Amino acid sequence: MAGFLDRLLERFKIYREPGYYKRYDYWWAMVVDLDRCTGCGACVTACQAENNTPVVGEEESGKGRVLNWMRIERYVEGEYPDVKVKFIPVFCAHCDKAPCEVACPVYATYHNQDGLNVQVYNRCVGTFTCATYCPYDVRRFNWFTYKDKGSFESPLDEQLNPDVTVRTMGVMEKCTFCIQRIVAAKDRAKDENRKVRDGEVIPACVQSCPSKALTFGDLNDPNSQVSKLAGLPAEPYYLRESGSKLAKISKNPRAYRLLEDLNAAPTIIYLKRVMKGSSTIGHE
Amino acid sequence: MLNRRDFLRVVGIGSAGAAAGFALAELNAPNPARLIPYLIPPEDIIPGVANWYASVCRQCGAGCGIVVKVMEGRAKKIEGNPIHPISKGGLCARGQAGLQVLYNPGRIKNPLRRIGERGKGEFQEITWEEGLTILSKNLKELRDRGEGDGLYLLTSPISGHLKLLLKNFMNAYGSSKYFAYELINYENLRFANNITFGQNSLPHYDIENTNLLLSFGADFLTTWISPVNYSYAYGHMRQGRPGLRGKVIQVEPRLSLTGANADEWVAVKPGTEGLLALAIAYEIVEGGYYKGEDRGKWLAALERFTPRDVAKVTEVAEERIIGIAREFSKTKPSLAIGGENVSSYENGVSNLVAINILNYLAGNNIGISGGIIPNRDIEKSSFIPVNSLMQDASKGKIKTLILYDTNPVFTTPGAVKVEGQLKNIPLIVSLSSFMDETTLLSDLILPTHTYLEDWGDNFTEPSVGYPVATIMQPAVNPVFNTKSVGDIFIHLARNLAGVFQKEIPWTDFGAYLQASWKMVYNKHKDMKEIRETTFEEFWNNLLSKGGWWKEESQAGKKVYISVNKITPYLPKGPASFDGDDKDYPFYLTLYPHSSYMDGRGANLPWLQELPDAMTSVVWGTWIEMNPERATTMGIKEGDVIEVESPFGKIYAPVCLYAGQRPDTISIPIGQGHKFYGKYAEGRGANPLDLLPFKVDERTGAVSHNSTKVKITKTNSPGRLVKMAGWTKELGRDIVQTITPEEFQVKEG
Amino acid sequence: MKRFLLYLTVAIITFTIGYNINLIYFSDRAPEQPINFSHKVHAADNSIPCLYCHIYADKSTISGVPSVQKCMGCHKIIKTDSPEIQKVVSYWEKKEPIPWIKVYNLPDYVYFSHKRHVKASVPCQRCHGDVAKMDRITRQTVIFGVPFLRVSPLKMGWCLDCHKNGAKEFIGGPVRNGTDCWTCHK
Amino acid sequence: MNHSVLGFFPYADRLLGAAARLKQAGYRNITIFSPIPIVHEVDHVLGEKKNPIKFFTFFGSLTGFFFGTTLAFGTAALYILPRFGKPVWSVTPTVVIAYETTILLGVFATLVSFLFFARLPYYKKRVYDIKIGVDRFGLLVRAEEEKLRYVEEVLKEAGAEEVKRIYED
Amino acid sequence: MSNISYREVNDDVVRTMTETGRSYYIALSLCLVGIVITFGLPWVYQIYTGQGVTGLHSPAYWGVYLTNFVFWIGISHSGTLLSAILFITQTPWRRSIYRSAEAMTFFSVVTAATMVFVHMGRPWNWYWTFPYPNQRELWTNFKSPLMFDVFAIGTYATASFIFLYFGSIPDLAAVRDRVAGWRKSLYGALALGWRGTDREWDLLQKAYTFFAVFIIPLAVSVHSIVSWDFASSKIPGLNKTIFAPYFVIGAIYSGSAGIVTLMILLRKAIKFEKYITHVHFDKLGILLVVMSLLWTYVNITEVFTGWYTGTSYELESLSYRMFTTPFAYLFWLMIACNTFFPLLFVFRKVRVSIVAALLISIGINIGMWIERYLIISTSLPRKFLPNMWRDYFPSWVEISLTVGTFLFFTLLFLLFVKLWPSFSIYEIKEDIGIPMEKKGH
Repeated sequence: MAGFLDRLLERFKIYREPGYYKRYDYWWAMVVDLDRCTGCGACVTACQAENNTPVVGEEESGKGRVLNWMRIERYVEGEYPDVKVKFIPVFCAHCDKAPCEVACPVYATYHNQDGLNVQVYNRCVGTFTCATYCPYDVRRFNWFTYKDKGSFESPLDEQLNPDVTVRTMGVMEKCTFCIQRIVAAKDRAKDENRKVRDGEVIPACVQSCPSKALTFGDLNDPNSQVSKLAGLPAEPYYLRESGSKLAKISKNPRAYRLLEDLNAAPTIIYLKRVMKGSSTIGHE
Repeated sequence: MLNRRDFLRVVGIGSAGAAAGFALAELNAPNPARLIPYLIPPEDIIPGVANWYASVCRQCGAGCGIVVKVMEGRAKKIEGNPIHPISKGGLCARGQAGLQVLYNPGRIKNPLRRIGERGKGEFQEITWEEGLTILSKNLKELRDRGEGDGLYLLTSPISGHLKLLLKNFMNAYGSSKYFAYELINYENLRFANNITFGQNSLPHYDIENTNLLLSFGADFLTTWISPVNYSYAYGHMRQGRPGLRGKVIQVEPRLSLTGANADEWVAVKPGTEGLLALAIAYEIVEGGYYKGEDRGKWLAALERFTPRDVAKVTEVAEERIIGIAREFSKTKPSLAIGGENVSSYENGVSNLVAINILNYLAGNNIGISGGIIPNRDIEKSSFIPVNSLMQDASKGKIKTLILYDTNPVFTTPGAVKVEGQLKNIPLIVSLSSFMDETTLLSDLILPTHTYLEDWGDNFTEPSVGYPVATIMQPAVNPVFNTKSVGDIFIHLARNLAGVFQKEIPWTDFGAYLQASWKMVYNKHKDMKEIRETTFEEFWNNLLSKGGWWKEESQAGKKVYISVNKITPYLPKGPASFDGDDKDYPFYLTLYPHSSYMDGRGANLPWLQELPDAMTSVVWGTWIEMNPERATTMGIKEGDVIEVESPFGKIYAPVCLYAGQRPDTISIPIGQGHKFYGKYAEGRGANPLDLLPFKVDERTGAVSHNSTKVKITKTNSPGRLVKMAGWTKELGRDIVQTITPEEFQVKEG
Repeated sequence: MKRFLLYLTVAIITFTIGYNINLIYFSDRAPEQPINFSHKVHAADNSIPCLYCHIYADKSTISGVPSVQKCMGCHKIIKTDSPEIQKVVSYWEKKEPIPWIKVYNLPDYVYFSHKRHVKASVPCQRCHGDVAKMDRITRQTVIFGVPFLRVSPLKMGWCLDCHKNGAKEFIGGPVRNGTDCWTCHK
Repeated sequence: MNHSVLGFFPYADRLLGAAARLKQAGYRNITIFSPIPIVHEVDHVLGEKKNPIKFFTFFGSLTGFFFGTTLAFGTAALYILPRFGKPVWSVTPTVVIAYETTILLGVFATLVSFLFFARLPYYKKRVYDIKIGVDRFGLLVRAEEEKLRYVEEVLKEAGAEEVKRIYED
Repeated sequence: MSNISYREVNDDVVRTMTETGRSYYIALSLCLVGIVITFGLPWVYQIYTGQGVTGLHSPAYWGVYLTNFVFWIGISHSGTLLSAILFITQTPWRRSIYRSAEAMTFFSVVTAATMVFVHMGRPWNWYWTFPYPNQRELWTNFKSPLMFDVFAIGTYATASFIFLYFGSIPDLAAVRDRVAGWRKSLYGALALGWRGTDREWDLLQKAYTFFAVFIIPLAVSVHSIVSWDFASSKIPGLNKTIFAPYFVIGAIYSGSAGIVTLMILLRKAIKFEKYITHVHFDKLGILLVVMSLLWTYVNITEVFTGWYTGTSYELESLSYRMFTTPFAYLFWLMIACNTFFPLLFVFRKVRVSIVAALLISIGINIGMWIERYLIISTSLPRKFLPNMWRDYFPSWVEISLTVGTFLFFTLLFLLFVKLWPSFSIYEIKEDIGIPMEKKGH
């Protein structure tokens, strides 16, 4: 009886631990160096090629229904001739406190042990709530069964990546950090009985980036490329605590997170662009 | 409640229902999937596990090394080859979309022979045997008639052993008419480099290590020469060197993607870039930053181009010119480059010469790390001004025209009227994978492999300071009944027999390629870079690595530019434009679309749906216009306007873009295909229709920026499909920035 | 009116039952293969190990069907006069692969790796049943010639059960992250 | 042998008067039929009845609360899918769910206990007259046969329109 | 009202159920045909083709369907809630209107529920949103506000049906006694063998009180939970703490207006002028004025809290709603309909004027629909990243299904009027008074 109670108490403690942070195997994160990013869009097409996202055509594009899992946002500031154009690639930030996760009534989206915010397509019933709750607008919906609509017209379907399912109508989808590559790398690592090495997992967008603006890796590992670029201390868990600003703990003066004050704790870390004109440092 | 009869009825109905349900489920049952085993299992393939084949990207001329992911014989993904010195693992959107070239539904699936009238698009499928027989019969007759020189071969500027093979073929056949044509070419740049550095080649611009890059209209991050390599270099220049961050100044009338990434934008008046370069050069010499002995001579030569005078013409403030000049000469190393935009004025060569001089005067940036590193001379270009080809055509000199990988009907200015000229040619043979505008006019279509199905190699120009050769190997089996272009010529040679047997004795192109590389190996095997002891080993390494390059820098070769020699080539004044200022108030800047280049990518749905980097427009042509100017003219975004030049007119919707001079409009090239597969056809407009028949006589490059236009608002139907909703940040700190000064402080 | 309603209800209910009986119990019955291949003969009588033919099972996600060459490797000599072997030979001579019918179908959204399971020393029989007793491959136990309950339903609950409880046999505990959705879904 | 007498009244006060008299006379088995609720008045005459429903309602609600809590906590623990940086056992959402189930099961318990105590549904034949559904009040007294005569008298005195005797099988 | 006899009440109510005019059948068949055309066919088309037939897009993933959902849930609010409150407070004028009001509640919950399924991308998997033991061992996410919705609306629909049904048992018994044929067996079954004994009445009253007590917090919780669907997001324009009272007040407001509209129409249609008198409209008018003032207050507070944040997110969302065409027209129309016109009810003349009451109450309902539409369709297209801003307008499928919901509701109500005692016989009788020979207690 006492053993049972102890076990229950222990369980209770675990179950009251917010989000299981410290028990994650990996904490996949991406660092985007905006000073390197040129806005060319290679990553967008690479993503589309890797993840079987359909092409929706002119009509649907005009309605704002492109299915690219990532996009390059562009902001044009100032008037001619003092025009400044800024680019920012936006993908699913795999927020630690993802607003989308709480929204889904059927657990189609949740946080897994790798710190990923994942979407289970075949569980989705299409309530749109996750996409509505997402502050970054990175969730995409399958408005039609695009396969039937001719988006993968033969022989274009020969290209479809067999490691990624082709989604059907009524399903929400989003950037997965190329989870199929993570799965493959973990599979390899398991064969060799080791952890996944830094740089072993490269999502399609990171791989394609000509100017090497994107870096992907494990934030749990203090020696990884991303941890160094983000300038994070060895135990970055408190990044996930509420109200933590990256600027306060990062050694990199350029590190920031998109819409940080929303407290979604995104795991995509941007490095500020170096640019003449007004600086947005220390904006509190 | 139930009597016996009812009970029996219920039982009957129940069983009938159950049976019907059972039967329906049976009918609905999915067809059983099939498990198709290999007949003979390939040794290197494990189903479900990807194989990667190194190859070369042929989506533009840059020659990036790629690796192709192949699963069960189908290409699944293209990625940059991480060890390749050009791509360094990266790949642009065009390169990624190579898969859709391979698997394009619009590909020609079988050899075709024209049956209807030319240009009507009526073709009949024939076998390869028939197709090649028709051609070889024609060639035989031609040669027997002694009109061997009437065989013309027009290709894109290809390099490597395929070019050699084609050359050998033409020589053996007895024709000297092997030409290359491409709209976006660097002939002017080659020519200018030849004048200044004495080298008829594209040099390596070492953007990677420079500290100040002064770019005159070079959109090197999207289309210019080798965008993937330059993007890598750009990234490295900005953030790859701790403590050092290179600066970029972009001089151009329309803020391109490169301009958007630059630190400063100099919105120069179109056609005066060369003058601006010379004014900067003048200031450098005058200010004493140039220390050469011939300082006086230079001063004399440049005296017409004082910042004060040039400021008036270029609409760039005098102080700014002086400031740039000082910064440019003080910062070491610095680099000035002149791009597509500058070279496609009518005085393109002069502009480029002026920019080259700038490099020379600001501390001789040539041959140093972070400057211009010249390559070896390459053989003389076979580039042809397309107008001279057309003259030959109209004179009836062309008896048989073989086209490969080029689409002159689409990529020549509208005024050339290629379509009409081609009528005089008795036989047009198109070696093409797609039914494009030119292929449609041909009499015989021999569909070729795409680059993922074919053998080949590429000798990159410009390379990265040292020679780079990339091998192309078939990653997948041919999807359709197509043939390698090399195989076609080898087959033709076999059919024609005679002298060919000696010149071209190989059975297929792969064998030819291997034999050629064996020659290369035998020639160079004593070099220390080649460690392989046998050719087989060398060849296998070549295929697995993706190519061969020796990693050493060729920096150190200095050049001397003599004033007297160079003076005649300097720009005399602003470029001249067709169309007078009063009737045609707008300068027209055409630029290759970042995805479609000269239009060849327009049939790839991924690229069609990739938002344009600056305007985020997809699936169509647009006209970029300054918002204030548009407002004064009563034009709103999305309005379809008529653009009229003295030579033609097109209709397209307006996209307001603040990075646009008020006196200039810009239109991307690439859309407006009439025939090019369902994703490209009838989409947008081809701005080349606005252009006159104007080429640089010395180089043959089309001057596509030398026209003025007028615009009128119309009510024509047309649609601007823009991905971005709003382009103002509204103080939301989305793209956060820090100033260079703060960056230096924090970094230090 | 009342009677009609009764009949209708009965019909609808029994229709649904019939439909579902087919779906649940009869949909996976052993299809007739192009060649009457017997696992019993190969795996039991001649005790050929599974991986001898399904060569990719420990290397890849899919186990792989033996190539026709593999079949011919033995059957050039063995039992060449049997009519079924003659069929194999005729496929081989026509240079055509044998169009086997897939029995173990998984939906597109399921990621299953044979390699992982083989490496965790899960015996093939665990999921595929005792194929050594099957003349024709089937997912069902056959009682008096009638296919009955499935050996492996290939349903999620069945997978989960093993990942949570059954795995103890092989790896001494539940599968690590074995109930994470993306372990099996893609 | 028990039998009943049923009287119909057009006015409620007469009926109540009769009922009061009968009650005083020691008749226990009195049932009053009415087209409208006259609970107060009846209570006044016949004495207030116990309300057994409230206990059911209370325990139903309590069960509902525990059901909701267990459902939310239990299912979360059965299949752990972390979300939103929230613990597996998150209190706030559980409260909401428990609130709703409290009400739901409370309502159900009330319903069931009402049906139980009111002996509904009951589809067999019982003493009833369709006039009761319209505008007549009925008074049903069940007693030994010999006592019924007095009842009839009282009813008639009180002004019953119609008095009938009902013999049970 | 005391001059009406009990028998007359029975006669009148039973008459509405048994005597059916041609116009009723015309209305019924029009409704049925209308539902098939405007609701059935477009929905089948949408299920078959995909949600792409709507005007939804990224990031405006919520549109008219959810507007309708919230609107109908709102309409449902007043019926039961008012009935319960007025029952507990023993307000006499409740008695002749509450039955229809409760029916309105139940039917609009049902109508709202259909919108949930219409809104879903894969409606055939609807049962996944319910917690039930399954071989996948997957339960529902109780942390999701949508799951709260499932429970709240489920409970609400159940409870309000039970409330409606329980109140009706004596009436069903009364009807049972008067009809013949199939009706006899139907109402016989429905009346559960009710006899009207003192014990039955006593238990019914007690149980009914409990229901009423449960219904009030339930109704409040339902609409707060619906508001949390929006308010628990981070979206500017939605993420506001004021939302729960805002929605509840809005719901009661629209529900009361709905009652007024419905009562006027019903009274006209089945000639019940003598039961629903000016008194009712007088009282309801006062209620509407109160609700209007309350609503106006919360609405101003809502705008104010947005403005007071001072963030660009909220300000853009507000200005998009209030000052940008075409939404500005809608916004100010809403203000006129919900804030200004109902103020006319201050005058007794307006209150008792049937035409004015009808117009104003319909106006309020239009205004309340606009309110929900604006909340959704001006917040989502103006989320955090301006690059994704894109306006949302409904497509023909959405508009058609919206019309369909109104027809669906009308159909349910038409059936109700014919199949159910739409006025509480025994409570009207209570209103008339207990027949006593001596007046007074």
